[in-house]
Amino acid sequence: MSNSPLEMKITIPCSTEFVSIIRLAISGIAARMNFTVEDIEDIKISVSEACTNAIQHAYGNNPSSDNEIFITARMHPEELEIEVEDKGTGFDLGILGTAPQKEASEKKMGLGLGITFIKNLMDHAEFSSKIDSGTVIRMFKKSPKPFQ
Amino acid sequence: MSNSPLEMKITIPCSTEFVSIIRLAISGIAARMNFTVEDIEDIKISVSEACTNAIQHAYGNNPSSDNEIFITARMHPEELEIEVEDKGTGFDLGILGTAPQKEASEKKMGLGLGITFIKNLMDHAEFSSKIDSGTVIRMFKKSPKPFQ
Amino acid sequence: MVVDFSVNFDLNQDLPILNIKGEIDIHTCPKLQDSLKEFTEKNKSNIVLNLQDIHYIDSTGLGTIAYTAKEIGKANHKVIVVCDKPQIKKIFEVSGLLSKNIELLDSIAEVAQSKQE
Amino acid sequence: MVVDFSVNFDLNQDLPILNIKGEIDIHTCPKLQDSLKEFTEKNKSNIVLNLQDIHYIDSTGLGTIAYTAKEIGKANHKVIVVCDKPQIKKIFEVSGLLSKNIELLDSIAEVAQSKQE
Ligand SMILES: Nc1ncnc2c1ncn2[C@@H]1O[C@H](COP(=O)(O)OP(=O)(O)O)[C@@H](O)[C@H]1O
Ligand SMILES: Nc1ncnc2c1ncn2[C@@H]1O[C@H](COP(=O)(O)OP(=O)(O)O)[C@@H](O)[C@H]1O
Repeated sequence: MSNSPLEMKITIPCSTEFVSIIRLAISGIAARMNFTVEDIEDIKISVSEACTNAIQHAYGNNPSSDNEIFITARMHPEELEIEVEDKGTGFDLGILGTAPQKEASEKKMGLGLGITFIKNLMDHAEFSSKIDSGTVIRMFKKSPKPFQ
Repeated sequence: MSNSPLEMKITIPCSTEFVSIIRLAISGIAARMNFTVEDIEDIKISVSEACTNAIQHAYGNNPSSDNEIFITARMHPEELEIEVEDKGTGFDLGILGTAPQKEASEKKMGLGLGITFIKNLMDHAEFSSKIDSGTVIRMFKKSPKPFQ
Repeated sequence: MVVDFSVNFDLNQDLPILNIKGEIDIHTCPKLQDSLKEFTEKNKSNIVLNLQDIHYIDSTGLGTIAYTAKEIGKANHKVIVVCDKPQIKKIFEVSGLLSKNIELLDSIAEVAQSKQE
Repeated sequence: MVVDFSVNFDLNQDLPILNIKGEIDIHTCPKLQDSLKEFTEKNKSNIVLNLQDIHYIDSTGLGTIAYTAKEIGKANHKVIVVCDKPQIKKIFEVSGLLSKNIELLDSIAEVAQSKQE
């Protein structure tokens, strides 16, 4: 057996109906890793919010099979890592938490909650984004008992 | 919106624990396409059997993140197409249904039922396989009402 | 599994109740938005959102509830969310959304009670 | 969701009952194989497989049941599968597995009845 973590990759089009399917698949992975029901909820919401952001912001809510979202789940021995990547508009990470961003979110009926949830509900999250190139969010949650 | 069908792609390692996750994801897709509960069961089993075959036969039940299985669901307006591909041993399609194959299946505690299920439970299935290169199974099920 | 999403008004109660079933996310939220908009245009009163049959809500759902609360708050009305599922209650708490015009109660029975107090 | 898989013997009945819960597939099947092997090595009798709490079975599960039936069939014993879920019953039917020593009944109650007949 190779030493790299078991990895599941999912690619979905930028289309709202796929987000619940990602939640199903991610719950399945998390359950297999013996996460508690509460942890599974936290992971589900975080991944779901990242996908929702990609649909709403990266691709301007323009459902198309060309605009793809890439989700990768890596089952490390002691934690689950999930990466959500888009090749959309990207954004200036510096705006997060600032007043202009809050205002912009509210205009779109948002609350600036997506990233707040990810930061609060996961153990750790890393954001990277490049204008016109896309965004990658990597999030981590420690598993209750070592896996495998 | 582009004209190509919405497509969801999943890549899993050759490892038994991922098969139930594929079933979850595929049920989600089928439910979104308004398939009946009975049809969803048929699709679930067929896709699951194709993945099981890839794990057992293509990669000799050798769980590894290098041995990958590729599942693609294409949501056509009137049918769901699912492709299950492996890059494993491949096999001679001519053996299907023959006595030597039945015997070989039984040795491995199998019944030669996997492909029987796929053929019986889906509307249509296409098999292609090449020794040392891999196997692709494409299966189709008409949706009850046109999708989208 | 993917559960059907539905929104139904019950106007035969003390307070109008919106019964919501399924998962509230980016896909189903527009339906909820439409129902709430239709309601707030016609009715001027507090509103009860019954989330007892909801097993998932995300930031788009919370945004929609916050927007409704803001709208009906102009006339000093409030949104009463009914939900006893710990995972959903947690999301409301983490969101920091609960305020004097968005209230979270465990049961429909408590709505009547809180009215009398 | 992914449900836990469990196998439990109940030997305090007329016939030994194996209660199986969860999904039987390539991942969980080895556990079922081990339990059945352990059983058939120790016991010489008919066996009831209670699949009422099974919501999925695949060809590996059927293969395991067929193998057990073959083993205990040598001593003229049979496997009685109890299941009333249409989707599971359908799989048994499509498989062509049902034979004189693999019987499919709708309930545990029917097992006692079929014994008396
Ligand atoms: N994947 C993304 N692509 C482009 N912009 C993004 C992406 N994710 C987040 N953003 C930007 O960050 C802001 C904050 O996101 P979030 O916290 O989820 O709040 P909301 O979605 O409610 O606005 C968004 O309004 C958007 O401008
Ligand atoms: N993906 C695959 N790669 C290699 N061989 C395969 C694959 N799928 C099926 N086969 C071959 O076809 C035979 C029949 O498969 P199947 O009908 O599923 O029965 P069983 O798995 O019970 O043997 C297998 O025994 C195997 O030899």
